[in-house]
Amino acid sequence: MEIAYFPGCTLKTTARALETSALAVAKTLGIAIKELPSWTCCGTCYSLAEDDLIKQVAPIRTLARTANLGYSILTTLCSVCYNTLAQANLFVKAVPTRLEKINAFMEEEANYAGNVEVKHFLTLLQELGAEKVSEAVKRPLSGLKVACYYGCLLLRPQNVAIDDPEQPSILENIMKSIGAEPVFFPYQVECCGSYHTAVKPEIVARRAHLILENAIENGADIVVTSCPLCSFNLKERQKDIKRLYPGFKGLPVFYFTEVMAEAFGITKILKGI
Amino acid sequence: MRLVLKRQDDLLKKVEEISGENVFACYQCGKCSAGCPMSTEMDLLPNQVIRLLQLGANEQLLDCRTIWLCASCFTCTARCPKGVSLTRLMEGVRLVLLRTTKEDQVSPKEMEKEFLPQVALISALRKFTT
Amino acid sequence: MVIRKPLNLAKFKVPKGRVIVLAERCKECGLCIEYCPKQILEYSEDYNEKGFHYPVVKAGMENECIFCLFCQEICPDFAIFSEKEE
Amino acid sequence: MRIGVFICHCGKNIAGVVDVKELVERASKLKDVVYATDYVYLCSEPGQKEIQEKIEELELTHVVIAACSPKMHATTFARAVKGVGLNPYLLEIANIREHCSWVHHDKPEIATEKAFRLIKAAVAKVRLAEPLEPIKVPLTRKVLVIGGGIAGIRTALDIANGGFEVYLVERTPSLGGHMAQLSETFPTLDCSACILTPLMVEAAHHKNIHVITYAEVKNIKGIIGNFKVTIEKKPRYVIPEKCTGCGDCMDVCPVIVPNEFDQGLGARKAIYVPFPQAVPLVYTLDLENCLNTQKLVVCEQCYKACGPRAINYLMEPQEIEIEVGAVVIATGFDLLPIENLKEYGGGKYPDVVTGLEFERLLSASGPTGGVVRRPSDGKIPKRVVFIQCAGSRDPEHGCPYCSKICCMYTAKQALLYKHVVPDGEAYVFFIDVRAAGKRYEEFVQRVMGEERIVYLRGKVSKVFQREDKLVVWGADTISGMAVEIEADMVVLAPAVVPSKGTADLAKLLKVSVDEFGFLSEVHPKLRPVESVSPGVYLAGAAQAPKDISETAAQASAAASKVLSLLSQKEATLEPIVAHVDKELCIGCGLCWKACPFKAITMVREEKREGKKRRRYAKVEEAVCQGCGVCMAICEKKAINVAGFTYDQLSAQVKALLEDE
Repeated sequence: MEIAYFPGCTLKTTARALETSALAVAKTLGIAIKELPSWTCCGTCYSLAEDDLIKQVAPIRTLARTANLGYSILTTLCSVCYNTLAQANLFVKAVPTRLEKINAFMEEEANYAGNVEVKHFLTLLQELGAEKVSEAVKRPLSGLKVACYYGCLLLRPQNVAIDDPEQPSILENIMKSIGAEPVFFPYQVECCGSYHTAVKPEIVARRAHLILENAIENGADIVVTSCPLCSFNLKERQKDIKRLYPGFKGLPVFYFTEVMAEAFGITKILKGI
Repeated sequence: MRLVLKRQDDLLKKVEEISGENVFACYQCGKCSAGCPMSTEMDLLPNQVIRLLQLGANEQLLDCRTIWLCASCFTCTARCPKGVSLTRLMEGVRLVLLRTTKEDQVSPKEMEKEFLPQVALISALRKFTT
Repeated sequence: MVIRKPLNLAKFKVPKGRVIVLAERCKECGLCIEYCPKQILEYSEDYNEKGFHYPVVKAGMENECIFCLFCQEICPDFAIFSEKEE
Repeated sequence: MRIGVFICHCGKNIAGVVDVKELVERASKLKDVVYATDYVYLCSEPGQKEIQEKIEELELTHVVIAACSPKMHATTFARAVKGVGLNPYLLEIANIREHCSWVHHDKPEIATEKAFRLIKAAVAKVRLAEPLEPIKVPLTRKVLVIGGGIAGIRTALDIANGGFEVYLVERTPSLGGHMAQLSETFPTLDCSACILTPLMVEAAHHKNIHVITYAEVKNIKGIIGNFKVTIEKKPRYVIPEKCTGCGDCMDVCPVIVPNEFDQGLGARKAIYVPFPQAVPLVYTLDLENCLNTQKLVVCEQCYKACGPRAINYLMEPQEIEIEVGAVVIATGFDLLPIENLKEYGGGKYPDVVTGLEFERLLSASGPTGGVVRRPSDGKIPKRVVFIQCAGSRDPEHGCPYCSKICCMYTAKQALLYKHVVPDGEAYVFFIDVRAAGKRYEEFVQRVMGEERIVYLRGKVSKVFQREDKLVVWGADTISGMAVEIEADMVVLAPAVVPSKGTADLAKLLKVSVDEFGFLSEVHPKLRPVESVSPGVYLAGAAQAPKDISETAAQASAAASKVLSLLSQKEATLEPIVAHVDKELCIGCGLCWKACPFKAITMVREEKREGKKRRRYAKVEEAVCQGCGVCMAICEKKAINVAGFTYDQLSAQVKALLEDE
């Protein structure tokens, strides 16, 4: 069954690496995902107001289009998109009048009936099973110690969590199945500072420093993540961290799909690590 | 410091309406503050934000930095023993301010300094502007 | 998931045995290996005169025999026994 | 027929919502009602007197009382009318409080109408009421006490001292329960074993007590006065009469496993006594861990070592049948598994322990001999963080209630810790300190003031490991600061939950449980130790979280209830039981199949000349609970529950529905 794929803005620019590697991984594993022919902003940052229905139009429009094309599952790679779409989906399904209003507002779209399931790509991989992933491995990443960083949006709030919010294991299991060695680090579910990076970079640098130091303390060679925003904060902010904390050594940060692509023999980016 | 208590629940009611949360369900255990990743940067602890809402200390509340530092990471919500979503309450307070003062907290100009991922720009604009 | 071991393990003594294998009697039925509750036995790499792999104690587990005598009792060929160590 | 209607204000509870005067006026016009009145508290002495006087003065034949739930005061009013010679089954109660004023407090007019209809329905029903006499059955003067912790032991001793025989059944190999695991008890700091073990011995040696350990109640049939109980004794593989408790078997046993009694912090052998002071001091072979799991070869070390030849590997479970007149449930509590508290690393980090585990570390008879050592590396922790309300007062973890004991035991543990590790630091995170018992507050103040233990008002959000330390992220809402403590050990006070198996036992005994699985009492104030099932009583933490003092008090209360039951000549049963109209019954057997209590048998008529012997249903009155299932299923209306007959109920429903 083909699954609709929603890339979201950042996947086409700064997080290109996530998309490219993920599509290659999906192809190798035979997961049929296809990009929606026309899509808009996912609607992030998800509005937490009860009375702000206009902010839900963007995600619901995407879901309406997905349903209209005959898909029942929509997958995303970006954690932020996943969270926004999944929360919006639950929000409109909870109260039918919300959906009615939005449907009435989106004149140009077919109505959305709440019948699309939003699944993060990680969930698709989990459903495929570790064995299938292992079978595709050409270069097992043995000895590579990976700190799996989840951030917030894959795990919270609880109603859209893809795994246990306090002790998740979905990324670890995938890393194990490609031969890498996941290292536990308690900061894996701590927030990186998120969108504050746009206006308060120093705060984000301090957050990112704590997270990366914790990964280093626990013996990580690299950090993997699935979120373009976390990735930016943990990776690009390292120069700010070094300015604030001259002793900071740095730690490579990758998307989990990049590491998978490496193990599948598609790319060679981990040289020297 | 002395707060003169009188019924002043307009803000409280508005925030509850926007967030859909019951402020008085909070029994002030402080678990939200204990785990908040931004608490080190805040002037009021997250539990104090709820406390000021309960007390109707609107001036003190609307002046604080805390609500603008909340990153909507949902850590407090995930761990709240009473199932109160402080994350939503924070949004409620922010929205009351944004809607009434019409004062944006950030400007796109500020954010031009470096090449940021769109998701950061859009999120920040959506959270901090009217 | 076992995350702890008892704090007073040192206080608890178990009987100790020493496994002795009469290799030439063995016909590689594997019963002793199967029945050893501590799983300390494995097949030898060598062959005995009859051409069978006989049991040997796994390297590093020489002190693990608890003198339960399962191997001795199950062996149809009287090829293995344990001696109590005091 | 002369009916009197009495309407209670219940202070403001009823009269604050319902228009009582209007009810009086309308009720007095109902058919056969000769008198209607209202009073502020009908259950009080003057209220009861008023009812009695009017019955005599107006020669009332039937009475309707509109008041609170019959659960609350049916017996009170029944006693009152009986006092002046009226059969109490000619009294009907209309519940206009719980069923009306409380739930419709915001709609007084509709509430008044509903209250009137409830009264009207009660009048309609009572008009068809017949006088009934209680059923008397012989009483078995023996008692079953389930659970051998402090609650069960106390109850058993009090009943036995009253002269009645008691079977005390305990699931584990020894009496003692959780109390036996504790180090010292608050607020007196008496050593727990010093209080408990003499009681265990007393129970074991009491001529009226049969202690049955390592056994479970498998089945219970019957009713108050006459229960038939099946107890399954699990095989110990050791013959108790022969075992001298010498321990030779244990010395030679080659299998070491964690000891449940030490919460896994200490070890035991596969053949063991849980703790040296166990009662009975008889060894138990735990076959699950014993090497003898298959029959081909056996490890005979214990058998060979046992001088008195007490070991028997072929022992089978044994069923014992006993008959008792009353049952006391004292099955106690468990702690919420800390694996549920993922944010605190419960079940992940070895040095995050429960309060009960910490008790074992503090206990002189514990695995460390009372030296506090942490489970990971055996080092003495120099900084310990205590976290109260770990799952309690926490609807998100399924326990919105206060677990009641944690404030006190945490204070005690902090104090004991400081006594054994004088240079150690202890921090206690609390939300509120609840120390409402006798000398409890003084104790907590001593812990804070004299032991200088830092209490932080706030809940911990996360615990994680950093190298060999546990980092605790908490808050101190008093100073308004988030805090971080690098601790050697974290002690959680997990929520108190009903012990495993409580739900099954409750089902077996037809005792109701609350939404958290604790056993329900009939009424928290009027009948606090009785279950809804007559003849079944409650003691200890199986009912709700309780400390030892409270448990002991409730255990004695349950015992006194049992004693007052057993002191009677016969057991008295409610006459609200099914009766069969032999003429209408066609012997179809539907009721016999439907009866959940197996109270119905199908019998044949005596032989009559020239007529066929008909089959009909017969009710065993002492077994019937008056549930009415038979009545609902009978197509011929041939079976009726006394006091709730088909005619009465339909008159009641009609009266409720019809407009005036």
